[in-house]
Formats: sequence, structure tokens, C-alpha cells
Amino acid sequence: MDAVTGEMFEDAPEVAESERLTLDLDGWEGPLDLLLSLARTQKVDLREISILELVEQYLAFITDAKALKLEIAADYLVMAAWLAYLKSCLLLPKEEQEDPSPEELALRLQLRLQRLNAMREAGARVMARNRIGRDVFLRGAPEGIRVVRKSLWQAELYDIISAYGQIRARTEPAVHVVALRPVMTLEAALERLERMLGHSVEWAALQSFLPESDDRGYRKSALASSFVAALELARQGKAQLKQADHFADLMVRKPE
Amino acid sequence: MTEITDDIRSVEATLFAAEEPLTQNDIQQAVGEDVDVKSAIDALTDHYAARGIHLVERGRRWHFETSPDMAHVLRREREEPRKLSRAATETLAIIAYHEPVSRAEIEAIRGVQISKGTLDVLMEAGWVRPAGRREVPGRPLIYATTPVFLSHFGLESRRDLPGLDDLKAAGLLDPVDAALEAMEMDTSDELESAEQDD
Amino acid sequence: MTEITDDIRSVEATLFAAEEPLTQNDIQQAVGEDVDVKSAIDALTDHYAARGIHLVERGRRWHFETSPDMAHVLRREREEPRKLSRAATETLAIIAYHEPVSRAEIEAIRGVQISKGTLDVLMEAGWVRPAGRREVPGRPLIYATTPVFLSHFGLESRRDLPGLDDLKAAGLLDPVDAALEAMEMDTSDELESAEQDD
Repeated sequence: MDAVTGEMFEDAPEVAESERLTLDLDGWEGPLDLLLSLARTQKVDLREISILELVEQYLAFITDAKALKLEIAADYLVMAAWLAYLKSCLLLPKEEQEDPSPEELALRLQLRLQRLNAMREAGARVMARNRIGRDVFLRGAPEGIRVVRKSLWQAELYDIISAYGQIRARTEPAVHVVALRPVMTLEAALERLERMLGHSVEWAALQSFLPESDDRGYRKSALASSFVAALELARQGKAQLKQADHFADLMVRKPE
Repeated sequence: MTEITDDIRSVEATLFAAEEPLTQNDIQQAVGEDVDVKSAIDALTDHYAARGIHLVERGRRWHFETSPDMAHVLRREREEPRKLSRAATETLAIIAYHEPVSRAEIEAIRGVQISKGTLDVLMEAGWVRPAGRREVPGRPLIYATTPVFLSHFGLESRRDLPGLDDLKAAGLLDPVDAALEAMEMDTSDELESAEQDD
Repeated sequence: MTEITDDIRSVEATLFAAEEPLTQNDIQQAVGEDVDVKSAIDALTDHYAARGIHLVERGRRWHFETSPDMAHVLRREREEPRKLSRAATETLAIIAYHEPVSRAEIEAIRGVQISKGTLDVLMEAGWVRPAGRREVPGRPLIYATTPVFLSHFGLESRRDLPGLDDLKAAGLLDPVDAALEAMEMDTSDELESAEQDD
């Protein structure tokens, strides 16, 4: 897009005024570009350029473009407004001028045009150099230099050993070792209850047969085991049981 | 030595820039009718015979190639230190502890499949070698460690590897058990405190 | 003429075989520690200066390319590199002559916004790269040219950019503000000297 319209202009910089008006404004890359193009038609060194004349040209150009009902981008109009203001300032008597002075504004514009022009010419000179693929050519079929990357693998003995430990730990069937708790086994309860019943024919609460202990867990275990043991002894006819009410004490004695 | 003429220079440049070997006719078309291509080729062949590049003819086509005795500059090795991946480390450990061992056995012990690349890496490192086949159905390849493995890791023999008891003593074997136990303790504590609240 | 040594031959072969320009270090790595690469490069540059192929330095990298005066022979039937748009050409010139330079600075010179595609085209060509950020509010990205830019346009270094010294001397690479300040200083100097003359 830019290339085509840009070349159009560069190939024909001397087109007559009327013809140039028929060009789409898109042919310029912004107002500064258009100003530079107009400046070049003054055919003087940019340092000698008459900014006032340039402003006149730009404003005339925009007015003509409007008359031709061309679409004009906003930034061109902004530049036109600014240039109109600059022109009026430049025409005013010096005493009435404010800061920055119109001369400075004009000088700034001139400096910007110089810079853009310098880069445009530099770009053209760079493009005109002996370019690879156009003026000079590289080797068509280079063999290429291959770097064969050989990995130097690193590992420490510790890595191997700890990895093995982790595999074993991860994959061994998990062995649940339940810590030994203080419990009274059923066998122990049977033996104990039977032995203690041998000494008494009086009714006594089951709790009274339990061993003394500060361990709640052990006491609970002893109670449960002794209860089952009492039932077993009753089944074997070695003990009698009675209970006055629900949740009342379970009474035990040796059969008469 | 032949004088360098523009004819020779243009044939030289044409052959240099060509993407494939050129016939004499190809060259003639490129450089134009007036050039004596054959003499230019002869002059160039002579000139380059002593250099690092030669102009050679292959099946009536000419091209430049690097001199055969310079092949070593075209291929060079560079060693890059790289850390062994987790999978490779584990696989190496299993081979070291269980050798000789088949791939299926490694996977069974690891509990995870291993990719072909993992064993390749270990063999490339020179630490593992194929050690025959297991005489079972399918005759799977079995792997073992190499002397390079022993020397790299500073081991006299595989017996120097710490045994399971050593690993356990070093705390390398029981992270899972310890965690489980800790969990059980927590649970019983909670139950008790719940009972006490009653 | 320099005698052809194996050192020269190996550097020659390396540069010939390389797919891209090589730094002196690249070459050293290819040919080995013992070779005096710099002297070999100098000898080769001399030797090839008269031939159809030249050894050239571009941004501290060396490569062989065809002699520019052979362009007419080689250009035939080859596609020209795609022509760069005016916007891209100017942008490239601004980056090359001002580097490193921010997008806003490029736009200030061109007096128009850069369309997104313009910088992309230059980066895709490998001529321009982001070169960090300017430590000013907003931390804008700044752009610079690459070694590929230098080699593509046949520049040994940025100092070879056409007219660079003249542009510098004329202050045309300075921002407008700086130029104005400099001019004011000059003017006041002149005024002062004028007053002194009175």
C-alpha cells in the first residue's frame, strides 16, 4: 500500500499542480510528509526554505482538496489550522508576538522537515547498497557446520540411592503397624473373672472385678472383655448374671 | 599461476552461488556466450586443488565442496552437562539394585512405565548396557550396569551400594510409614479428646 | 602471496561450509585452539579480494559472498528481494542512524504514527530487534539493528552507514529541541561578539 503510492510520488515528483491534486491524500504519510514534498518543489536547500511560502502552499493544497471533496484525514486539518495560526503570527508586527515566537515555531518546523528529509535520503542510500540476494550472493548450497551436542549426563550416587529408597517406600505394600495398646484380651478376662469368682458366692457388680488402672483405655478394654467373659462363663454354667434394670449394674456370682 | 580473468571470476561466482551442481551448459547460460567456460573450470579446479575448498566434477556437473581432509571442521562435538531426569535416575537405581533386569521388571518395581528414551539416555551415558535376554516367553532384553557406572559413582562393586537396612537406617526408606503413623496418632488423639468432652 | 597453510585452509573450509556468518570465536571453535584465526582471516580476505568471491566482515562476523561486480551475471532469473515500503524504509533508516530509538521517537521524526506492521516487517526480516527499554516514564521499548541488517546491506559496522558522519556533524541526528538549544547558544554567542565589536 505504502510502497505503491509512495513510489507513485517519488517517480513523478514534478507533476503539475492540477495533476497532483487528483492524487489521493493517502499518498502522503501524514502532514509532515506532504509538507516535505511541497518544500522540495521550492527547489532550494531546506535550510533556506521559506516557511511562509510553504504554509501558503499547504493551505492552498488543503483548500483545493476540500473543493474536490476529497476525504481529508483529521491530522491534515489540524496541521492546516496550526499553519494558518503560524502564518498569521508571522505576519503580525514583532512587538505583539508571544512566547514561543512564531519564528521559533517556524524554525522548529524547518528542523523537523530537515530531519525527515535526512532520514528519507539515508533510507534510499541504505537501500541502494550492495544487498545480499540482489547484488551479492551467499553460497548457494553450504554444507553447514554441524555441532553435535553430546550430553554429559550428571548424577550423584546419593541421587541413585535416595531414588531407590523412594521407589521402595512408594511401591512396597504399606504395612500398617498398629502400636500396641494397653488392652485386656478376652482370654485374660476369662481367666481373671473365673479365678476371682472362685472366691465369692455373693452378687457383685462386674465393675468390681476389674483391675485398678489410671488408663481410661485399659479400663474400657477390661470392661468390654470382662463383659464378654461373663457371658461366656454364664454359657458354660460357671457364672450367674442378673441385672435389675436397663443400664443398671450387671451383677455376677458363682453358681450355688 | 593462471591470471585471474573476469571470465574465471564469473564462473567462480556462479558456481559459488548455485544451489545445486551445474553442468557446463548451465554455467555457459549464466555467464554468457562469450566466456570460455571449460578453460575457466580448468583454471578454477587447478587453483582450488591446494585450498580448503575444491571444485569437483560429479556426473558432468561441477560444484564447490570443502576439501575432504577438512571434514573434521564440519562436524564437531560439544559436551553439555545435563542433569539426569527423575525417571532416568530411578531406572538407573533399579537396574543397579536388581540387575540384570528387564524393562517390564523395572516398570513393576517402579510402579510407573518407562519410556524408551529413558533407557537410551542411560546407555548413552555409558552406565547401562543390554546384558542378553531373559529365557522366558517373549525373551525380553535384560539390562545391567557397566564398569563405567561403578567408576563414575566411585563404587568398587555393586556390593558397595547401601542395602535396604542401610537405607532404612538412613531414613531413606520410611517416609511413607512415618507419615501414616503420624496420621494414626492424630486420629486417636482426636477421639480421646472427643470422649473427654462428653 | 601468502603461503597456503593448513590453518588458512581450515578457516577457509569452515567459512565456506557455514550456513551463516561466523564470529571469530565461532571459527576458533570449529578449527581448534591452535589455529591463528585472525591471521588466517586476513590472508583469506587478501587472497579473495581479486576473485569472484569475497570474504567480508559484517558486524564482527565473516562470510563469503560473490563480488558485487558479478551482480549482472547472477541477478538473472533470481527474484529480487521484496521491495520495502517507504514507511518501512524510513523507519529502518531512523532506527539504524539513531539506535537505540523508541517508537515515539521514530514517530516524532516521521510526523506520523507507525502502523503495527511496519516494525513487524523489519523484525521479521531480522534487521531490527527490541533492545531493552528506555528508563523514562512508561519505560518504552527501544529498537536497534541486528548483525543481519549489517550483512544484508554490506556494512562492516554501523559506522559504515552512508553519510553517518555528515548527518552527525550537521546535527541532523539530534532531536529538534537539542538542535534549537544549540542554535540559541550560537546566536547568543554571535550577539555577544557583535556587541563586543561595537
